[in-house]
Amino acid sequence: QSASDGKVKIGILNDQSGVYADFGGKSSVEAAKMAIEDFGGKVLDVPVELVDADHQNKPDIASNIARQWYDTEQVDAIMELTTSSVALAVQALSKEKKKINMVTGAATTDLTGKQCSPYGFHWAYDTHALAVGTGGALVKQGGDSWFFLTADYAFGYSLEEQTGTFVKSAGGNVVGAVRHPLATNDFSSFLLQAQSSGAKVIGLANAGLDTANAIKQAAEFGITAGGQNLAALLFTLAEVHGLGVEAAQGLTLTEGYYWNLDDQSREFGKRFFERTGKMPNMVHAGTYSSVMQYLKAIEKAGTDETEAVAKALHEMPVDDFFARNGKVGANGRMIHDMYLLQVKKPGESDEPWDYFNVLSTIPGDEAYIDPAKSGCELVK
Amino acid sequence: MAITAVQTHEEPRVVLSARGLTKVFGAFAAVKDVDLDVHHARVHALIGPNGAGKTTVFNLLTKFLQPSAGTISLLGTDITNTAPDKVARMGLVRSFQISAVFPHLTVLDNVRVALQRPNNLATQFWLPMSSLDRLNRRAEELLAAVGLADARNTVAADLSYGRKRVLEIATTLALDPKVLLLDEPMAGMGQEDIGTVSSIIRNVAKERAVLMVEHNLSVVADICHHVTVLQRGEILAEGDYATVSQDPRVRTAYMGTEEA
Amino acid sequence: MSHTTHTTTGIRNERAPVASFTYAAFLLAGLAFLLVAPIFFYPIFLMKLLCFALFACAFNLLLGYTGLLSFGHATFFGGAAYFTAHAVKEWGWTPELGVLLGVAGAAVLGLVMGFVAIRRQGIYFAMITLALSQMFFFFCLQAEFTRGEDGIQQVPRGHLFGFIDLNVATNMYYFVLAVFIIGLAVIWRFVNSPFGMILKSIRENEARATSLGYSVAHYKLGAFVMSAALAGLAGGVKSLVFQFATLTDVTWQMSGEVILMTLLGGIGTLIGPIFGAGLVVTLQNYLATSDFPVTIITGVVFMVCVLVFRRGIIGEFYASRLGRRLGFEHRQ
Amino acid sequence: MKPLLQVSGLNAWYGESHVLHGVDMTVGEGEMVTILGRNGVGKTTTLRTIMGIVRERKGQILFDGRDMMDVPLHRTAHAGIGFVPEERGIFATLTVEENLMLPPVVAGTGMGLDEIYELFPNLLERRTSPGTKLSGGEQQMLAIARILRTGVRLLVLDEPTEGLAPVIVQRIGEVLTKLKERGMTVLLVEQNFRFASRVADRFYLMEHGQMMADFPVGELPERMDMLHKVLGV
Amino acid sequence: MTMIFGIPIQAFLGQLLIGLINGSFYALLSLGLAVIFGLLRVINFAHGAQYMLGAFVALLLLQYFGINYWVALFVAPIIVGVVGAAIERTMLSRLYKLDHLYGLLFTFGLALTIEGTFRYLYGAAGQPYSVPAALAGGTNLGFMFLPIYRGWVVVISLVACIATWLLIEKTKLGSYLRAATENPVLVQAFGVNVPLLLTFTYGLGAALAAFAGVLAAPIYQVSPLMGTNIIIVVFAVVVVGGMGSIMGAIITGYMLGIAEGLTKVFYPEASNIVIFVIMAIVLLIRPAGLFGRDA
Ligand SMILES: Nc1ncnc2c1ncn2[C@@H]1O[C@H](COP(=O)(O)OP(=O)(O)OP(=O)(O)O)[C@@H](O)[C@H]1O
Ligand SMILES: Nc1ncnc2c1ncn2[C@@H]1O[C@H](COP(=O)(O)OP(=O)(O)OP(=O)(O)O)[C@@H](O)[C@H]1O
Ligand SMILES: [Mg+2]
Ligand SMILES: [Mg+2]
Repeated sequence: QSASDGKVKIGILNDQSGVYADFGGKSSVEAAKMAIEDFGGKVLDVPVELVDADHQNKPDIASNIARQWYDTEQVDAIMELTTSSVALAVQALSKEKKKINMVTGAATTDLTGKQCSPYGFHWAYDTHALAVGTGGALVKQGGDSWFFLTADYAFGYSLEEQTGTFVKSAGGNVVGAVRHPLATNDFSSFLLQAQSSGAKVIGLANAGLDTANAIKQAAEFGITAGGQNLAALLFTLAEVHGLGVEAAQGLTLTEGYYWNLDDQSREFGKRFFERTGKMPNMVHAGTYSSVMQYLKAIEKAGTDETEAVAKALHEMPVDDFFARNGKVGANGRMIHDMYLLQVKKPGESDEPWDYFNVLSTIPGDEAYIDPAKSGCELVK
Repeated sequence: MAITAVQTHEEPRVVLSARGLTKVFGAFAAVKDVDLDVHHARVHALIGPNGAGKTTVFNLLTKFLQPSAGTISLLGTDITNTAPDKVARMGLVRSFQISAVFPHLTVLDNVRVALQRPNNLATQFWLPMSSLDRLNRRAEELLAAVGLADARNTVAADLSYGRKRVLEIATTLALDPKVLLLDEPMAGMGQEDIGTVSSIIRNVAKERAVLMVEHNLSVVADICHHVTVLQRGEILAEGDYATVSQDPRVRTAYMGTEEA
Repeated sequence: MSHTTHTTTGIRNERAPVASFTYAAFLLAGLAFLLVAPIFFYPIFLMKLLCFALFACAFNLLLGYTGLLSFGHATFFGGAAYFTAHAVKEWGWTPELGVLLGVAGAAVLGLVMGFVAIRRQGIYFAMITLALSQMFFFFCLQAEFTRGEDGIQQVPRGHLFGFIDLNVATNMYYFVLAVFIIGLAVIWRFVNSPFGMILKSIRENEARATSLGYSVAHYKLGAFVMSAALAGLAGGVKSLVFQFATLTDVTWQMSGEVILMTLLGGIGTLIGPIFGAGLVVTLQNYLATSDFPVTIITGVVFMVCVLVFRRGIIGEFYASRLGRRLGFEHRQ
Repeated sequence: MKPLLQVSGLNAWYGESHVLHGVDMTVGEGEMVTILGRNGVGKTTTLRTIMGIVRERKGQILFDGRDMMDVPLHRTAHAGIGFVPEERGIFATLTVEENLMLPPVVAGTGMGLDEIYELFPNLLERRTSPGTKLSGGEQQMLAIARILRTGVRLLVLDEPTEGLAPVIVQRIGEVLTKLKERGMTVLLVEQNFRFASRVADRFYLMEHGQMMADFPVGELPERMDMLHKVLGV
Repeated sequence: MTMIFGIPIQAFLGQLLIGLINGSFYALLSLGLAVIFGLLRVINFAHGAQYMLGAFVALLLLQYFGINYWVALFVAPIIVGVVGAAIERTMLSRLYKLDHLYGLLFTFGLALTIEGTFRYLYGAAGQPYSVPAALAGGTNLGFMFLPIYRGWVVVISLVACIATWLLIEKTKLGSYLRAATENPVLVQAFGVNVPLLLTFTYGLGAALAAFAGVLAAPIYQVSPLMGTNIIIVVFAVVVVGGMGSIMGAIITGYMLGIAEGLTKVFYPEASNIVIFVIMAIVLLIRPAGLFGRDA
């Protein structure tokens, strides 16, 4: 038994020049390269090749490239897929073409819910896990009254709604919310409203620059100094680095990986740092992990044929520096532990990129939707 | 003597009239309480010193400006509150003091554009361009009449100033207006063109009313039946050229010592 | 009377017969090429290209022939994509009805946007359309039926007229090609019609056109709605080709792209935008897998085009020695 | 008389169209010269080329002995030439007074503001209103007045009487005569033959981008036949 | 507690003040746009990019040369202004004789290029720039906590706006600038070096944008994308004000900042489109804009 066409080819398709370029971007490609090298460069005695493309956040470009890869370039699997419109589009295509796709860059739970695919896998995080992590776990830490600053679009709503649910089920309450437009420059009006609500936690149900600006201005208006805590629902190491600990101190957030967690994760972090000049976030680490697992699955299946590899991926446990006690649900969701993290105070961090204290670990089964309840039709 | 030069075919009747026409710009009244009657088959001149308000009266009559007070009626219909393009469709067409052609269209196309509306060939986006060819004959007639036949395919921008003015008159005539308003049609024209245009105006006035602003007094004397003199926005004198030109107030305010 | 009147100032011939001949020859060759193209090229890529080419031509109808630079055409393109996708996916409409709904929707949007925007000219017009399309973007971002940043996914292509299966790639291709040709024919007729003539004259001298009795606003609005509807046609079909409709197509960057396509191909030339679209789409595809950052390249292409290459590919060709020998003329 | 402006073999183009075909002319110091000619023969172009506005040109232009061919447009005025264009060029966003004050003064010999207002009382009255809110004639006055302030030595006027009421035309005639008395040199393009014949010392007759004839005002009677033929006067 | 429109008067005043702060940025930016447009008839699409450049130059000056905020406030606009002037001289100036749309398209390309380059070099995530020590902290106004820095922004931008207005409306240079807008050839024939004037103008506009950028740096993240979103809003501001008018641009900037601020309280979902809605309404009622001269 061996690979069908004399090689195994993996495609990394993500945003390399747009707003999410830091979130995953070229560094994700680097992570995938590392995985292939670490695996030995070959599987089933055939070489493993890597291609990558910048989809510029346009689903049609992504879909075009994915088609071309599958149809004419013998690509066997596509990974990363930052931003949900692209991930959903490529997953639908992969399903049609019977090819494997593994998502680390997109957040929507639809990928393993209504729009799930037998060959699609969701690896690093999703909105549910973020909501459970930040919402549920933070209440246990004492943050039991919440006010949301929510980006006024579907992503924001679902974060707010899911987080609110966990806050309540953990015994907290939501005292209010204000919806701000996407790409707002100035948050002061909203922050004043949050301030006067008196909530202990201000939940930032937004992403990217919006979150960063909100955090920065919260510091300026003395909100954090006044005793309220900020909790960002989608924010990663890369962005904390951009914001600086000065402004971000005290912020809580949830990630699926932190480089300074233990020796294993530190080892990868250091190697990654040497190659890219920055420490990995969960998207980078997750991409490494997904590529690695994919190659292992091929080895186990003894072929790169899609059905067999997908079956192996579903069956194999995941245990690497990224995912401890990981397993893959029938809906394609890779279930692993998440971490509730808090940004250190400026004096506390003793080396560069050492930004977080781990507040708690959220077990995978709590963090992710039970596949049976995911709404995915593949789960009986 | 000048008047007898024109043959009138129809009875003169009022086609355009204004009552109490007033226009105030800020605190400055450019036109004050002007009454004006323009007759069919007559050439009516509006003269007066610079800044007297002649162009403003034109703008008011054609509704490019909204009067501050007063009423305007065209062919018995009140047009005081009508939009300018509507007024044009009702048959009141003007030329501009500063020349107005479609610079990148050929001379022929300039005229054809004007012919399209009266011939109901303006909104058809489903017909081919060649459907406009049936306008060619009329367009060429008009061009020939103003002496532009040789420039048929020249782009209007390439014409000299004087010939642009002539072209403008041709396009205006293409609309077959009932009332024609000409703002200094002879300005900047060479002597030979003045002759041509004078006779064109004289001709067209046989079947329509013409109101013109003109500083060239020999032209006024030559082709105008009736003269209104405006000064500081008000009517100073009215009558035929001979009467008006003898009025001492007109002489001091406008004509100076010059004879036509 | 001779065609060629020589004056000292300039000679503008009517288009010589040789031009219409070469034109026809080119057209036939192009058509023949498109008919067999799927054999040589990747069909989905061709379909995308045709959609964008039609979009660019629709845009050029407005810019090239009425001089109105709309910076909000993504609204019609992306809006129609949403309408079509929604009708087909949620209501189970047949593809042709879905596309027609997209066209109608785009026309209505065009009517509304046009009504506000044509009150100003030139650059103001551009800025107003930009602002209004930004409003529409925010609407799409928040509206329930667009599914936010996920987009409407897995849109079924369905059966054309109930019996031609569009899931078959060749069927889909010829459907797109037919739409493209119809769209182009409509544009060509529109431009070369009595109505088109009036549009041209309005662009030249608005006050004069008014004084000739044309209600300038209505003509402009007519052209705007027409252009919007055709852009909608392109957008609706595109949503079937890719089987999704997303926010990308309503962003102002998309409006910028269609301008680039038109500029690159040649503003005011009938087929220029097709080449422009082809180039941009190919470039984006190529850049996706190269190391060059896309925005920089796009920006530089824009600047270079405006500075030295203003007439666009086709415009430059018409103005070149060869082009003139073939009898084309081009006005800047 | 010492020549102030000497033009020889002047050619000029608008893009591909060749408009001036070797214009030769001289304007003496303190002289008033008028160019006559039918529409489109290139009178305006001659003036614009001398000013340096039309830059596709060949030939020689000497002003006060100085070669003007390589002088950039914005230095022409400083050399002492002032221009009143055919289309007047009044600035809409500037008030009448700002319009008046706009051209930089190039020599101390110009008129004062009071003197100008005395000459053109209309302008005084509408001093603070925006330039283009003036009537056509008022604009023409402003365009001439504007240059008188700067103290140029050669005044280049393109059809200054176009669209003016006869009284104003007379007044402009008087102004020009007065200016001449002060030693100002004037180069004029005029369609209004009656006006031109009253003020000018010498005439050039232009046809097809060249100067056809050149004669002083005294020879006017015997030239009338030719003028009639060429100009239709 | 006194209520106004259903919210406490304190909160109302607070939001009003915040609106004013926002308005300061709109005013500065639309002023620069209006200056460039008014005199060059170019819609400077790169205005957002130049705003971003201002912030970045301040940041880089700090990072590489240790130059502080106060110096950067003057040096960064000068640098950006000079760069702008160079671009005008070498490229933009070739476009004046063409349709104005080409200017818009050129600056659009310029904006893409500048933003793309910075995104390529510095990534899309923002970078921090701290508030200068002298302006750190805040005061309690009773109805709200006002960061001192924001107060400073309001004051200094007002000063900059008035100074620019005086320069253009009340000086000889200003009258050259305005005249050159209408008929550059003639102004040049009068003996004014118009090309130089235009270069200066573009530099001035770019410098104003950069000035706003430096002011913004301590408040927002210094990010390559910071200009992209604001520029479209500023376009709308300028349309509302009427482009011909410098003073109109300033006043409208402040007014719309406040309108937006208040919307954030009463109906936050609409706060990003409120300016566009106002624009549409103004256009329907007064097509020339609130202060526009040409209809
Ligand atoms: N839009 C306006 N705003 C303010 N004042 C104006 C406006 N239009 C014209 N005026 C003023 O109204 C007066 C009349 O101007 P108008 O153009 O009607 O004069 P005219 O009789 O046509 O003069 P001319 O023979 O010189 O063309 C002038 O004093 C002019 O300054
Ligand atoms: N900008 C231009 N581009 C091309 N051709 C032009 C341009 N301006 C003038 N011409 C042409 O150059 C020739 C001379 O024009 P010019 O304006 O000098 O004539 P003129 O003698 O002043 O006529 P008029 O008495 O009508 O003002 C004309 O044939 C005219 O069509
Ligand atoms: Mg007038
Ligand atoms: Mg002339």
